[in-house]
Amino acid sequence: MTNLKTRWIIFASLLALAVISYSITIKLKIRPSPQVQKTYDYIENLPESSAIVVSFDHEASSLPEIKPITQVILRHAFRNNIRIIGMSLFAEGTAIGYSMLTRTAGEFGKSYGQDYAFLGFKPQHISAILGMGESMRGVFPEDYLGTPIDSIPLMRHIDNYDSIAMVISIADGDRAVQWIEYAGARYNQKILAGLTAAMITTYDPYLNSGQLFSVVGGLKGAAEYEMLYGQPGSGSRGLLAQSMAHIFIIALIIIGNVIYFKGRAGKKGRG
Amino acid sequence: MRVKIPLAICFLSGAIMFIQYFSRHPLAKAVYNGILDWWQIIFAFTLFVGVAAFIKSGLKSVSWSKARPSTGRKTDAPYKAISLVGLALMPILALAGGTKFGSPFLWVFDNMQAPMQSTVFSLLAFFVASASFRGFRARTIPATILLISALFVLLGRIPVADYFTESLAKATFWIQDYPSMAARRAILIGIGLGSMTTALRVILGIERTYLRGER
Amino acid sequence: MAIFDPTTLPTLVISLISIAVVLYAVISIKRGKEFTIREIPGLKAIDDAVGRATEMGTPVLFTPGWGGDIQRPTTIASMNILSSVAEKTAEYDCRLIYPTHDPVIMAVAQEVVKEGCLKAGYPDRYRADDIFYITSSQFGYAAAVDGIISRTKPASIFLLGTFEAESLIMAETGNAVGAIQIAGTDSTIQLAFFIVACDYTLIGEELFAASGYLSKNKSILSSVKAQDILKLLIALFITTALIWATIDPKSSWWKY
Amino acid sequence: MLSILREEPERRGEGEMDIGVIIAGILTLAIYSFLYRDNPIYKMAESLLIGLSIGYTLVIFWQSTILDLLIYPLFGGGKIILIVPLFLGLMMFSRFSSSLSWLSRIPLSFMIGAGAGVAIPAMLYARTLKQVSASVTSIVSANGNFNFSELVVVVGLLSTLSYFYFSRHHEGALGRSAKVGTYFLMIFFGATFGYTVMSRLSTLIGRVDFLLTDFLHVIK
Repeated sequence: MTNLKTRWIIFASLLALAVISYSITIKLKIRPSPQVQKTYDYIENLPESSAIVVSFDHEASSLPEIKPITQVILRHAFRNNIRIIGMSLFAEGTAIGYSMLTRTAGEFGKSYGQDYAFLGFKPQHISAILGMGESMRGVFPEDYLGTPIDSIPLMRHIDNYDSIAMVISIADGDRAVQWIEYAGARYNQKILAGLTAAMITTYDPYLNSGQLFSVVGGLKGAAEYEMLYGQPGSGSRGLLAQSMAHIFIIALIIIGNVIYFKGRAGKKGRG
Repeated sequence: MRVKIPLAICFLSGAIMFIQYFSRHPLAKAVYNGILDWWQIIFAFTLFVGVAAFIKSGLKSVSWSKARPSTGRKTDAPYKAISLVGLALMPILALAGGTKFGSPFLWVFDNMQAPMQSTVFSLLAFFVASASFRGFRARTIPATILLISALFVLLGRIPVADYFTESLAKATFWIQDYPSMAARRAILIGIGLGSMTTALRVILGIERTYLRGER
Repeated sequence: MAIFDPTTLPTLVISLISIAVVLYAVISIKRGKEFTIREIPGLKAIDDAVGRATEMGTPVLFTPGWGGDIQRPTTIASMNILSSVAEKTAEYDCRLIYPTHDPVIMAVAQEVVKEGCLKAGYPDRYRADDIFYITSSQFGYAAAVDGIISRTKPASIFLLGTFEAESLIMAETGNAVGAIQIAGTDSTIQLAFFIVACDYTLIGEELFAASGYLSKNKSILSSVKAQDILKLLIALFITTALIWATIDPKSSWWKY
Repeated sequence: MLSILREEPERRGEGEMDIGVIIAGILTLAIYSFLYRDNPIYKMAESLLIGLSIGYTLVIFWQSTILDLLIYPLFGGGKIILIVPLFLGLMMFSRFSSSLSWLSRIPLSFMIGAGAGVAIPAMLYARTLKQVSASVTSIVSANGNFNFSELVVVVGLLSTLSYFYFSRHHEGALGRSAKVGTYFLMIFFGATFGYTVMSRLSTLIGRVDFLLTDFLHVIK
């Protein structure tokens, strides 16, 4: 078999595996990690019409992991009639955040300005985080669409962290650390992080010290959350597909070695 | 003069940037930020030079094929033309409709450029697979160690692995946090030293490969 | 406002020690002190790689990766190797293709290759059009280089510089066309992919040493020597601090 | 990327086609065709991606650098000093002339020099000092137990450093130590590969999600 043909077989198998396992919706019967359970319980028990901030602090390339996490948290919050203020400390996260928020809000028939709002992007993230502790109006005089913040009904009674139940930073890097170190440390704001799988261990010290309330990490975290929420979605499907592909890679490594050793034994036999 | 002036400028800018690192005087920070801005501005002009060269070579191959349409040789002309149209399109859209949310500029970015970029990124999944098949054969002792270490971490990091066993995940973290981390540190220390000596040679003008090419 | 920032004192001390050691090595080599560099696997292959491409009548492709810019010393080290490669390709009259994502790297690489051709004695074999800027987009660049590799089918590919996720996209495509691939980078994650996918990989500092080995340039050799002296000092420091920490766990003079 | 999340659903009726999704889907498949082999469809998509991304970069640099850092402060804010980078930048264009091209080395040497100046302390701090300092821990833990893991770190670090010792041939004690270093390097490479695979696979899952959910509507 030529090299090229082997490649085609590998590529085709991986694609087929990903497509098939992604099309299957399984109801996971797993025990959710304590972090995800804690997050779910907290949002579940928030009084109606509390306000939370969701900050989209990530790049577009991590969307495959970020999207399922964000989606299920937003759905959960909207289902419980919690009001959401979206924003971004990462330029690339802005348009994504706005679309994701409006789209999920649409599913629940929520209206812009009453039930949710999107403030947009702010560079100089540390001063933005600190500034919001004093006055959100000062940091965001108008929202993403250019509406003055005072004419947004939702924002009328909210001006700093005092009226915010929780900040959720959806991050693929260390932006959530700055939320912890500035909003958390200085203003006692509760911080939650939605993270890519690769970033989870980086946040362990903050979790252990209690500075970070909890974490929903990777497709696995999203899948667990979806299970608690009661509606398997892209997280559960993604988790299955990711696990299958992962096992496929392991199998390839093993098959590669089996072929190699068989070939070597064959050569020895002839020699 | 053609060599001495650049060398002097290189030394000066290098020395200034080196010294400002150790100061927190406002002047030092101002100089630092100023130089960064200058850097950025010169970079932008260089970008125009690079793009101009790209356009020039593109136009050359497009017009070449027009001039000799009958040679029958396969040309890149249609593809170059696509590139040039794409290149012109973005600035035109930006001029006409701005770059804010909902502008045609962003629409093209979102529906054409971004999906293609993330698709190229996702080619990696396939290439990881083909490389795994080929590159982990236990030919020698180091190759065997590479194989075992990779298999171990791969198994421990199957997303659902820790529903079945916690000890495997723990072992995986141990490998990452201790033996693997040790080697990574040594690599980083070496790179730090190599970078430092290279940068020093540049500032002192010993390293001047970029200055020759004189005919 | 204080002029000196005391938190940078450890960095200042190590910078000054390092500069002193480099200067010492430069001066001692100028006085005629000789020393060698150990063999680096993969470097010998560079010669063969260019020869192979010449025999097969295909070009050599050289990419500095998408992750770097001219500020990064790794890029300069990559330029030094480019200079040797350019000299050889000029000598063998083999085409050298150098696509880059950074216009400044393009400009510098043009100077370097021009010089390489000149050194080889064939200034007319320098082709500015082959050292070109494509796009600054990471995956646009990867797609373009993949296209070039599949169409020109280079017999030898050099991937030397700072790489990010594009590393394996290019290396696997190179492998598919059967090219000999010599890689080297300072990005620790991408090293793992290069080790798996390429024929030879220069690991981190080897990339810096390689440029000295190839060019036999005395100044580069002396800085390799300086790096070795500093490594010895570091090993000594770590051992001392470790023993100290074990005897007196409360001490912390090595923490920066 | 963004294409997964286009417009608000209420603006789009059932069965209505979103032209953006269709274009994005076709381009996605065009890029994937490269996995079979290089072909005209891929080449077209590739050329388009190159062109669009150059155009995009030009626009971004024009706005964020030429306008914001140069034109506005120079002509609007009267920061005369900015004439210098303007002039240096224009010198880059001398590359198009063979007799004047040496002028472009002046801005180049400025950029290279400034970069090198920052690199010395920054690299020594982040790459060397930090790593050295982090490696030192007592090999006897607080409760008097022997700390095997820390010993592994030290042995690994020192032996790998010895692998990077260039000015002597790797024979004798140095040779043995360097060999142990190679083993640690291999553990690192294997572990890093294994660790990174998951995030690479998720990029594929992202595209599969787009193709099945938005483009083909196989999944709701």
